Amino acid sequence: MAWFVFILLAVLTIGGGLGVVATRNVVHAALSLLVSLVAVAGIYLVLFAEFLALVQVLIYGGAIIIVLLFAIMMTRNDEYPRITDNKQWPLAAIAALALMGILVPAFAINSVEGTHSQSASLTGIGEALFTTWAVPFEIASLVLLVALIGAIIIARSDDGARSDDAASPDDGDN
Amino acid sequence: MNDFNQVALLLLIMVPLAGSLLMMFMPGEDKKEAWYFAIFVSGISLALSLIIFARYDYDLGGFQFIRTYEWLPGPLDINLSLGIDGISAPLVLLNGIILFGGVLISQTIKHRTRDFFVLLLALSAGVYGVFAVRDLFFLFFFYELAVLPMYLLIGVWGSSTDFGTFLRTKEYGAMKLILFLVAGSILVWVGILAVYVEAANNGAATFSLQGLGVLAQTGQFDPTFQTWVFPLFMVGFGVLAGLWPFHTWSPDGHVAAPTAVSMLHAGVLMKLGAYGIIRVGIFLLPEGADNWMPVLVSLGAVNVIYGAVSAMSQKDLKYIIGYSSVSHMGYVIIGIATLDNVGMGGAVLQMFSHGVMTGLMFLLVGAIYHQTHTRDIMVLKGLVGRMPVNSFFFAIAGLASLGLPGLSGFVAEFMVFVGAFRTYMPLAIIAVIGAALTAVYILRLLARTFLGEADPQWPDLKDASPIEMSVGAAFVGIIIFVGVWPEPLMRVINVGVQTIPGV
Amino acid sequence: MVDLVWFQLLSAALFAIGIYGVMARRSAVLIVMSIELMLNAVNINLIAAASHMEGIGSFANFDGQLIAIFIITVAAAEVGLALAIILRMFRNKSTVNVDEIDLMKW
Amino acid sequence: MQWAWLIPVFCFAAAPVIVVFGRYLPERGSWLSILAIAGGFVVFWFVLNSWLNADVATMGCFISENSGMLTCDYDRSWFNAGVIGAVGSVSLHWGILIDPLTIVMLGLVTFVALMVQIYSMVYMEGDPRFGWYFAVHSMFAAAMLTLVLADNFLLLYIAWELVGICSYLLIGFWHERPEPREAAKKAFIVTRIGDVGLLIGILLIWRDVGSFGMTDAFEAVRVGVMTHGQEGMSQGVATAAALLLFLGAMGKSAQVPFHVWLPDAMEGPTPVSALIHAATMVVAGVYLVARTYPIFSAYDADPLLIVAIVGLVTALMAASIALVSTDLKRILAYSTISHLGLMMLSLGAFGYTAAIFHLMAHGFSKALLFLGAGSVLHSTEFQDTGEMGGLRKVMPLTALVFSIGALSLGGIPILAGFWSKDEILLAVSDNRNTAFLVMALFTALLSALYMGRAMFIVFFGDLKEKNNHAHESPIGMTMPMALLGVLALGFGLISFNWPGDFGGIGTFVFFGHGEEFHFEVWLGAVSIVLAVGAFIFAYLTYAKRSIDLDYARSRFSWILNVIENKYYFDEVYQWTIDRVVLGISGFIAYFDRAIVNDIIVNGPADVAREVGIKMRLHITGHVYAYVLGMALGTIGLSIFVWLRTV
Repeated sequence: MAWFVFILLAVLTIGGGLGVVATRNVVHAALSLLVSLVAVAGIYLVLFAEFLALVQVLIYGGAIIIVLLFAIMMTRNDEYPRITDNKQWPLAAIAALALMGILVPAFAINSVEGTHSQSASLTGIGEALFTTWAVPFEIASLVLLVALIGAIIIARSDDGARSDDAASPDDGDN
Repeated sequence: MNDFNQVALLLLIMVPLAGSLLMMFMPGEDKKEAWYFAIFVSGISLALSLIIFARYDYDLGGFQFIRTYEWLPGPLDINLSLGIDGISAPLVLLNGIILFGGVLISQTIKHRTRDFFVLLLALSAGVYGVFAVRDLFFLFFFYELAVLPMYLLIGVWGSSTDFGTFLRTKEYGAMKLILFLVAGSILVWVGILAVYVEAANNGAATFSLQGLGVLAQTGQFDPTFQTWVFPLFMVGFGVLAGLWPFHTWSPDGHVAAPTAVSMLHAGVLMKLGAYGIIRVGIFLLPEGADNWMPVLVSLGAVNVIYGAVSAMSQKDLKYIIGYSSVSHMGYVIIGIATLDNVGMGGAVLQMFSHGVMTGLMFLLVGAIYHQTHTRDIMVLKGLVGRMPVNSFFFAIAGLASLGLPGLSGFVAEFMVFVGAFRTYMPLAIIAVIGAALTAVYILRLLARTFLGEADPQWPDLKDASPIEMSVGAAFVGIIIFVGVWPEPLMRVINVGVQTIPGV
Repeated sequence: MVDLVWFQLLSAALFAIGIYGVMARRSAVLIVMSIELMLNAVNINLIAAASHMEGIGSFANFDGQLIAIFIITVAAAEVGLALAIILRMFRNKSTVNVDEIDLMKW
Repeated sequence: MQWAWLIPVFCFAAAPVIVVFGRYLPERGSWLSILAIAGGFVVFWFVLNSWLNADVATMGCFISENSGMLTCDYDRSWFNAGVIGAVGSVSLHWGILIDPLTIVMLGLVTFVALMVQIYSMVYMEGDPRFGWYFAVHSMFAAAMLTLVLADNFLLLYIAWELVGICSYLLIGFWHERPEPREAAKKAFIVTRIGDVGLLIGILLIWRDVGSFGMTDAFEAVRVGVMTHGQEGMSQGVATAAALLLFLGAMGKSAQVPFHVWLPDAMEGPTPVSALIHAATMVVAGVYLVARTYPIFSAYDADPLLIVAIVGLVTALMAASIALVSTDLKRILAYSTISHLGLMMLSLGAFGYTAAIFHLMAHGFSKALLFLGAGSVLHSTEFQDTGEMGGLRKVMPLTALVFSIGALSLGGIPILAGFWSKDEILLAVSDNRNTAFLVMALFTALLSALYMGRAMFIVFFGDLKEKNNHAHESPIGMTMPMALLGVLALGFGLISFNWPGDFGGIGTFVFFGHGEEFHFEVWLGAVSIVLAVGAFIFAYLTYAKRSIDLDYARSRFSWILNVIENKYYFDEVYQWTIDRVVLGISGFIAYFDRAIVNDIIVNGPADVAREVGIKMRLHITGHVYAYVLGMALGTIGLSIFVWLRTV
């Protein structure tokens, strides 16, 4: 039974990933990304990491995809929605395959058989988070804060009133 | 006065260095004040070098005025150990004379005078340092201090000349000079490190020449190591000494340099290279020196002939003198390469006498250029009519450089020939022929530019100014004194040359 | 049970797709998406490894998952910033195509 | 005798004093210079007197085994290179050597210099650089005297160079005009080439003998000869050294290949030519060969054969040119070269005494002739013999004195020239084969011919109207000429062996052993006939114009113009200088600038710049290109690591 679910989810993830990479339409790409991320959450469930799956769906599904869509909306220009690859794509494909060629044998050769995944108790995670991993936890919160402020400053339009007509191409004065 | 001996050498180096640092705080715009202060500082340094030369006890010989200041004891064992012997004493005196003469005649520098003298004094402090220090690290340190100001001195205060077919801007001259000298010093630095490591392997890890000298004497450095490392020093210092294939920077540097810098460059800087070969190359690596001497001697002979012949068809006064110093440095190199105490003594005397001679020539060419603004011998004619004293001094310097007996050039060249005849006869014959060639271009220069009726082109040529006349007279006096009675100088040089291993 | 190897292969595949996406896509937004893919690939690998290892006492297999959590937080921060930069880029050059942004050209 | 070194020191001291204080001294220092040389002349008499009554016992004197003459050597250390006593250290000495050869030369130089300086007091009147002339004149005299006195090769070489530089300054005295400048430069460079040979010879001897002293060198040669080259100087070295020294002598004494500078040196003032190019400097070469005769005559003396040949060729060639040249001073210059050739020939033919005797006789007569030419030039302002004629009516005394000199060098009996030339012919007939003798007689004939020609053209024949304003030269010029005339007349007499202990010049100056004077009757007769015949022929053709030479000129026209162009030596030298020497130096200068400088030096700089330009192309600015680079990098790295681990 687990095999079947795993195969299904794996196919979904790879399909979503290919979708992001191959579609002509930006919004389709965003949606296929959503599909892929949800499939990944499923895989976490197969691995009995329920909390992670929850977090995955919540943050990726909920927040990041939405922000991406906003970004797509704000950067619409004349050639939207048709987007193409740049002239380097064959080389990129070869490089990606080469990388696969390296990773797959690496994993295959020294694979560990006979293990099985067990579930990890939520209390254990919470406890570990606030004892051994307390410092990284604090630093992570700092990172988020910095990212937040940075994003605001960068994205702030200089003269406030002009942000309504973002699409006009001649608005390159700032 | 024994404690004066202790502190003499440190004073010798520190006076010009401190002088140049102090001058930085002086207000820049006043021309005369900077010049007066520079004269004051160089006067003290000349007095110091005279006293040191006088107090050098030639019967005792060896290193005197020894004083060691701890700097980095530890495993590196680098300390500022000062001391001069028979070879460096006359060269210290030479540097004092040329510096004082150079500073005196550079009152014509109008543009940023203060900085000019700051750099000049720093340069001469470096030269004093190289001659007075007995530690490899500090020798290299002062060697760099002596070489680097040249770039700014030529680049800022130099003069570009257009020769029609090719252009020699001062930037080109300065850049080429520095690139050559730094390349040479890199080779030297590699050599120094090699010697240090080899010394470390043999137990006595030290930078001090004295310590390394003991190692060299007792044969601790194995011959193959020496034969590999000696060419590093030979070529590294040879670049500065104007060794044949690496000589092209010197004439170009001369053409672009202002008078005082040319005087110091040809008068003292080129001797640094030759001194380096003796002090570091031959002292530390005697066997290495022996195997490489035939190469050095033949290069020296090429230097002599090549310099003389190419000087013959030059059109610019400074080019002719530049190539003639390349040719005269050839004698020094041959003298060193003979490893024979008469030849080596001749080489050191030639360094001294050539320094004074070329210094005088550049002084006079500077005076001529200052008034006529051209150095092309095709244009200059009949200067004796309006500049009799100047022409007389130039004639003396020219005749000294062509080796007229009774002047210092002859004594030095004769000793080099005597030494060379004993060791490499055929090359000595080539060097003697080179001496004859010198006569051709010197006389061609004298006859063309100085003799003949006064040239209407410059009606108002004034003769040498009182300062130039006094400095010129002093230099001529030295040339004649050393030529007629070289004994006081030779006593000191003989003792110094005696201590060189393998002589 | 599904062996660890398969999860690793899956993450390798996803990672390769992500790399291709970054190198091949012209629009900056898609590049950010591909980066998200790559990060998720890493997460899968981590969590798979964590859950397949026998724990030593109770703390054993949490490290993988905890690191995954931190990766997710960083990824979130990174997306925020990346899109802010893309916005600024769009404002300046009114285009999002990466191959037209070559100000650093020699 | 030890004070002989005072002679040069007087003049050395006078020179700088004149230069510095010339303006304040009376007559701008000329008196000081004359006083100095007069003092030298007086000391010479003391030296002669003290040498005559010196013997082996006196301090520093010994009979030298080589020359057999009593020589006294006084030596003082100059400076030493290398600590005394250390191996390979050399100590260099000043020193003087007095022997008959030196005394004879001292007498000649001091006397002629004195006469010429008095003469030039008047001749150079009103010249702007009057003081400088006398300063260099006394410097020259000092250098020449040091050369004659020197006892070691080093001092000889120093004096040799100083003489060269003084002749450069004197020839180029009127340096406003370009000709004197070029002539001076040519003189110095040609003699300098000879000096190179001399220096190499000296160093060669030093290398073999170990010291610069002449007595040591002669000793080494003598030992070498005795032991057939085992120790002392071997034959090879001796011959090589002799030839190199002869090279130096050829440069100074204007022998064939190096003679081109002497005729051009006539650009200098005439008194200069009288002193330098007649009596003193040019004979320095002959003096050098005479002084180092032991080295020349060691082993089978083949260097002397070369000396003889060179001397003969020079004598013949110069005599022929003198016969056709029109400028009075050029005639005298070529006649000097010819007579120098004769002296070398006589040295080459073991005629040591004859050579020195002829050197003296020629010195006095030629100085006399030059002073005569000077007074002619002084009053008529031109040198070309074509302009002159019948000057004896206007300048009787000069004419008389000039004729004495001409007759003496022509070889007319009772005059000095005859005896010395006769001695040379005697030596040549004894020691060399007859071809030499015939050619020597032919040269004697030619010299009589051109002397007669010069005399008759200038002073006989009809006086041209433009010369009638010419006046006899003042007493200051005629008095020295008269004195020299007396000597030219009476000097021959010292060759006989007079009663008392003086047995003729042969017993005074000799090499090996002195021999009395004996007169070879047939040789004397032949030379008298030749000389008198030549003079009569000259009288007929040039004074009376009865024999015209047009026919002869047309027949031998091509020989004539070869001789007239001085055998094209000047053209050949000029061609080699322009093509070869300047060509090479031009090429090397170009080579130095173009190859060594632009390629070897600037080359790497340009290469570095090119590489720099190519390298920066990979910065394309596109982000994805960099990511590709990174990806490929990681792949490569991992493969590399994987390969190393497997």
